[in-house]
Amino acid sequence: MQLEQEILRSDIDRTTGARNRLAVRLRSLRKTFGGQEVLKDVNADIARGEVVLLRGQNGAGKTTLLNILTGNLAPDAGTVEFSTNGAALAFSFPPPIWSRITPWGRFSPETLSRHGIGRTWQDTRLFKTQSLSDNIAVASPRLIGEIPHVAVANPLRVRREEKQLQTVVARVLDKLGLGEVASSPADSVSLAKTKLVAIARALQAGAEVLCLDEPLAGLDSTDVGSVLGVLRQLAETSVFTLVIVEHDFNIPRILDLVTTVWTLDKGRLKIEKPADIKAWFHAPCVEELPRWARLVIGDVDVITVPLGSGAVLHRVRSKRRANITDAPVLEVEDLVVHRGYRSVACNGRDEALRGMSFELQRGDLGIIEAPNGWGKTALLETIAGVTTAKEGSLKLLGLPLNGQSPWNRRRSGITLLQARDSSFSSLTVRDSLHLAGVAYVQDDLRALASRSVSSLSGGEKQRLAFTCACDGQSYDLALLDEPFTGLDDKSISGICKRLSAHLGNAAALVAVPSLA
Amino acid sequence: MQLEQEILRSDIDRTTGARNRLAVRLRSLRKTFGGQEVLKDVNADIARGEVVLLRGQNGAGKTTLLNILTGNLAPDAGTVEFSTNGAALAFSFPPPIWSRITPWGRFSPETLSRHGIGRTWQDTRLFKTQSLSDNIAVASPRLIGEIPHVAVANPLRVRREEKQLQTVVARVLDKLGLGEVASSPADSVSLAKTKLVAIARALQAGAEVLCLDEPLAGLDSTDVGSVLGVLRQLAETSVFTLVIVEHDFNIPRILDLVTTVWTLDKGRLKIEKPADIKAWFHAPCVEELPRWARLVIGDVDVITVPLGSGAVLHRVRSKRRANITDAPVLEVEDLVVHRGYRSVACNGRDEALRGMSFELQRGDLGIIEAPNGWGKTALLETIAGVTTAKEGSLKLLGLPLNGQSPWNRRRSGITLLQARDSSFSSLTVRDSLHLAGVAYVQDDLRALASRSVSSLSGGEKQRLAFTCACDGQSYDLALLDEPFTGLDDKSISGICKRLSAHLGNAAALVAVPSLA
Amino acid sequence: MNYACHLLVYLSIYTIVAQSLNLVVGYCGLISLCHAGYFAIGSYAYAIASKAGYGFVTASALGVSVGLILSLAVSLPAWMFKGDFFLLISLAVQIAIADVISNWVYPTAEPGTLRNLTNGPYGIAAIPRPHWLGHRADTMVSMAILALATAGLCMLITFLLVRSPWGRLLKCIRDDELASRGLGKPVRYTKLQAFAVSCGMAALAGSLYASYVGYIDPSSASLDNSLLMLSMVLVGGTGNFQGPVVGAATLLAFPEILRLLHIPAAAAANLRLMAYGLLLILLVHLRPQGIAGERQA
Amino acid sequence: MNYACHLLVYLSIYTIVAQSLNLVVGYCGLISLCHAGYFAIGSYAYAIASKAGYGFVTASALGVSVGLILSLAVSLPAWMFKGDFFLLISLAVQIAIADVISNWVYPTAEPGTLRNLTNGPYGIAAIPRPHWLGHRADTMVSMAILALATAGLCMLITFLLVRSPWGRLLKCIRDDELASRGLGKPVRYTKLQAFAVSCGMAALAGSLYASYVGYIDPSSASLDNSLLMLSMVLVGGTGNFQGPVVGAATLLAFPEILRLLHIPAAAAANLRLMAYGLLLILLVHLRPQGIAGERQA
Repeated sequence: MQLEQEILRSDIDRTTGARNRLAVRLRSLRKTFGGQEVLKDVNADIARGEVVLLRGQNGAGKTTLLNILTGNLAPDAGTVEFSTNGAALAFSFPPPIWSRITPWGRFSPETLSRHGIGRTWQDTRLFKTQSLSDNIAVASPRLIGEIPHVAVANPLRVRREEKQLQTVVARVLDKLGLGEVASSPADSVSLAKTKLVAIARALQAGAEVLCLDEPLAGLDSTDVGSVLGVLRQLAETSVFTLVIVEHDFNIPRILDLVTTVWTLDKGRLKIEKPADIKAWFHAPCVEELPRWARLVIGDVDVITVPLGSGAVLHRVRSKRRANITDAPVLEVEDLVVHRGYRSVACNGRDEALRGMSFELQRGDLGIIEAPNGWGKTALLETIAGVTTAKEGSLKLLGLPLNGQSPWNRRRSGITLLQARDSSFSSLTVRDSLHLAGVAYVQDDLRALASRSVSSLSGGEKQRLAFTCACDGQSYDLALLDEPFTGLDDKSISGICKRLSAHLGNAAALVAVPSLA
Repeated sequence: MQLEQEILRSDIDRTTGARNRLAVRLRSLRKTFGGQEVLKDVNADIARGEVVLLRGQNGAGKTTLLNILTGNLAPDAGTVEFSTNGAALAFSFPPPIWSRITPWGRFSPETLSRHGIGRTWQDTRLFKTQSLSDNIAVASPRLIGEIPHVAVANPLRVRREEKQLQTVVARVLDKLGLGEVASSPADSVSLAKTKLVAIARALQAGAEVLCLDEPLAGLDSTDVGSVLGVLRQLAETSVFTLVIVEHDFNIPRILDLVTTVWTLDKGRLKIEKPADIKAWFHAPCVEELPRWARLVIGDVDVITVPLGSGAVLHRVRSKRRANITDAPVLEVEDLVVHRGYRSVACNGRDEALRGMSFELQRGDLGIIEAPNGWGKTALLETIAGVTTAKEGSLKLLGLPLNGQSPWNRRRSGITLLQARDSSFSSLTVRDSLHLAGVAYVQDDLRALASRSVSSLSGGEKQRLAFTCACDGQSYDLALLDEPFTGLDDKSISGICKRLSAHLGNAAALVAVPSLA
Repeated sequence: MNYACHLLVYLSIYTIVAQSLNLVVGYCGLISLCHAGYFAIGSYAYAIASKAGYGFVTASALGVSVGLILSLAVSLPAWMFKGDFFLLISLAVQIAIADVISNWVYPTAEPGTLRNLTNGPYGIAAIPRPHWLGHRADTMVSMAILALATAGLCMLITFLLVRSPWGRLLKCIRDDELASRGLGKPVRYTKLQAFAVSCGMAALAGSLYASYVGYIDPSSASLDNSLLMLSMVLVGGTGNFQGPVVGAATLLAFPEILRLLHIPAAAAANLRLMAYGLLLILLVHLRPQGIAGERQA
Repeated sequence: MNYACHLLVYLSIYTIVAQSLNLVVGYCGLISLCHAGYFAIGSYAYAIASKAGYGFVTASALGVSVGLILSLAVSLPAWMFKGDFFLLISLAVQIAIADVISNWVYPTAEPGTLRNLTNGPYGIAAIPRPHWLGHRADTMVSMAILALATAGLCMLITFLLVRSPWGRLLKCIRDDELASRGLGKPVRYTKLQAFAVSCGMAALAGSLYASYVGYIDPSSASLDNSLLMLSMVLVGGTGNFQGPVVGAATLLAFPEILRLLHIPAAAAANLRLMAYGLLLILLVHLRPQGIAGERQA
């Protein structure tokens, strides 16, 4: 019922445009624990219907901030304001004397909860001796059955109320798929189920702003789905304002729900859009980028540059080189890339970013992550000179490249590994290598030397192509278009090792599809 | 010191060949909680130096088994035997009367710990008011300072002992990189540090068999490294026997340390080699396989069949269909696959598996994960008839396929999506679709209809190829060779959705490179 | 017959006591050692009022009100203290009540006056039998009926309360106070109510006791009595409705059995104490889910 | 001078008591209410032995031994019970000890004989002043020196114990018993030792008390006394070495101050009780880390 009401209300809100009203407003929050400043000057607003992801390292103060948001912890200084339940509620810290003396309107979980700020706990904190349905039922506000003299004097009225309530609760549990275990005590059901009940309970209490402390923590991947489903539903009604604290490895799963990302670092709050951090958490291959990049570079330092239209460039470099500023190997300025007659790769949809600009130094590994069709291949081909640039400038080691032919560019130090079919299928492996000027051939390829390229498997072809592109003549800049496509792990690490050796005095630019 | 001693001992053991002695032996263990059989007939051995990974769903009984291994919980029935500390210790359950009465040699954490079985807890359980160095120091066995009358009567001797001990502890902490916080109380340091100290504490207590309860849980990826480093060191000395309980999403990080995998499922223990489960946890793309497979099938049930030479076939099917036994769509028996004149795909290296056999039913999604060069493409082409099978039999819907031409096979219901270049570059998109007999074209492709195939991006080409292969004529078996290569997430889910619709009355076999 | 009635009256009184104490122990999860104090407060208030001529209803209502108001002495600390500390606080309250009752005495003043309210160690004697609406409970039977009726009323009220959403709220607060606060529940106020009901009922039982026995002295407020009451609740099983009744019956039957076995009074007292201790230890052993556990055998 | 010596003797006695109780409360994390019982056991043992002609060392050694052995009455339950329940158990032990002392009396037998060991409520009078090696502590000064020396010895022993690995082990067991067991530590045996030391020292303090005052009766074993001892530990701060000394001094000074202010004894008793309560509540407020917290202001 609660949920249904809320959805109804959400429709009303949407039509009246009330959605963007501010729900929470934090100003100059400070909190110190044992001499350590956990929060310093935190400022943030949450609009109604927003889904905020609160992230940060262990001990960065995520839970502290969540506790302040829900009244479980008073900050040392600052103001907290809420506009929920159709009314406003403001607290300033340290609290004025009069508010310390009166028992009403204190900054406490009770006050905030009655005002529509709810929360769930990491360990759910269900009432363990109570059944799941009672866990939800007890959360209902303003039950007349909770007034003892009414309970004694008018038991029939209380029973009627309770009956109605139980019907509502049963419906909520059914919707969550928990109808069968409705009467099981809370400590006998699985973690995932308790997490669902904890959310339902907070909603039943009338939460409009719902703070969730690691809702996915400790769940198996199958269980994550059910909790995620509920979160998604809540996020989509857009009447609930959610603040989700989650651990880094679960963030990819919820990132698409999120409208705002708060990152707590050294006591300060950075407010970002999910797209900004998406690259860090591309869902299916969370570990992929750092992993192979680390194979190449070792301990890495990353600078991420947005290229527009959903693409990003990660400039990955060894930590040892982090402080070295070198003359750039490649400078790209205001470049507009075309494929055929269409301009691709940030083609004017984003006015502010008409062309793209970036640079790479020696030892840099640039990784372009872009969706299909963005023009990754076209960009690499433009740099290599296969396609000509219509606008913008390109410089290699400080010398302009514009107008130079691909052969010239190859000679001045640019090598390109194309995504597919960069080798001539009619040649044998040995001839291909010879043609590319590869002097030293690794064992695995040498074994294939006498076979024709067309008889190779996809992975073998790719390895050959890499060898031809990178092990032939020396280069200053390697352009690699999806070099790992179709390769197994062993081949990937082989390529990474070789790339790593080359990066000593060259830069590499790798294009991969974005997988967020 | 403890550690150093152990390493010394390990060298001795290795030379005397004592390494493979059994350390732990579990027989017919049973444990029931509240009427629910958590463990039924668990049997397992652990050899000295082994690293066992204990996995299972939430509530599968991982912690129960760990508690039994460490004496924190007595099983209902069965025997537990240890051969550690140079002596043997055996318990049988239910315990005989005489052992219940005497206070010595009981099945308790104390007894087991003194016998060299140590453990860490998920929430570390350090002594929170004590400094890190005292947390380790207190674990030392046989301290004379812990005898009160010696402490009173001979304080100088106690002080001397304590001084030596603190030197040892300081060295241990230094080695763990915790030298600076040695005197901080345990509740003021980060989780990762407490996890390290918990391990050091168990070793200091003389643990030879070390049970670790989720040692990586709750750690940031930066912290995981330090704990992992210590685990790796322990695993490599090979004198310690480790039993590690870990959550699924952390398993990829430790899988390379592990020598044996125990999977608890419905109260039974399955003993596997890490290689067997590696496919499930291919490190860079932990979530990929289940993820897209789930997009296709929904709630999945998986049977994994090894195909030899590192390849596996996952038969993924919807849970709803789990109990339906249908006539197989595809039957493969003793198939030997050739590329050119070489036989690939389990080419005789593995004598027992001379050819490969498997079958797929309607609704099944078969996923072949194999390393590069194994012959995935060749296998699919053999089934599609592009290459002829030299040995073994192939049946589609019960009818033998051997000898039939690719065209016949296409007509009898096999469609093949080749890994690359399956479309004719000189045609336009519209013509390609027309040629493949695709009647209904999705919006995204329709927009590209008038462009030539060669002007498409890699991802667009792949989508077109998929549409041509699968949306044209109806089929009973779809063979897809790396269909997701180079695609971004949106395209993958689009393809999955369409594949899912087809799976209602067809089977699909997908080949992907293995990434473990 | 008279013996049966006597037992019935005692059973009624201690059923009320155990039932009311269970509200604190079982439903709030707090072990209280001062229940005998509130029992005594009720009996003294009744004794003084009835000696001043008031009827049973008025006098016992006075007793209940005093107990209810003084319940703040434990319910306010219960906002803050749990476990060990609450137990100590309740012990302090118990000692304070016993001290006040023993010392509110002035040799030359009449008992019941402000200078000599409780008559100290001498106690208050000759408390009239209960009378209401012109009717007087002179016979054992009518006394038993009164006691049974009062106990029935108290059980009904307790039943309605613990089965109501209020009772559920109490249990939720016991299970997880912080979570209850996070749901906007008036946790402190609810505890106050529970203690008020509990102490009020104890006082009512005390009134009944005073009216039946006709004489009270400070020994009714003794710690031993509090321990006896606590044992009843723990033996019967906390946190449910029937437990305290069973507990009260068991512990009342025990001395009667000893008496039937002709064991001398002095030895019986020690025996009783030891038996209570043993019983408690056994129970805790058999019910490892702890004192406030809901499920019990 | 005599008054100063008197205060010094009392301070010595209660420093020993508080110091020893701190071993249980601060280092084992268990609140015990039966310390006065062991104190009384020590004094009775001393009284009986010294009236039988034994010297101070022998008589007090007897007291210590009895206390040490009887410590099993609390240390065995401590294997199993914590918090609330241990508090109740210790209360039961306290009541049992007080009961036994009050009731081990037989009108026609001499005090100190097996039939009339404690002389019940009449107590044992005329306990001789301590004498050892032919020397007799007749003057206040020599008594004070003896008390101080004994206290010094106890403090030295306590100091050595709590600073030793044994003390560290106790604290670790208090922090996390299961983890300690998982490291192979003899958790139960260590608790036994701690209680034995604690009760033995309490008995020694009782011996000193009996030898100084010369008369003992069951009131020394009263619950009030146990509460006073507990307050000393809690007020001073648990789990450290200097806390109990400070607590003992504070709580001993309080009645002396009241006496200097010429407040009548009866009112003073109540005032004291209230003050203890207030002090406790304040302390708990200011030290939210709980009773067994190590760090304190």
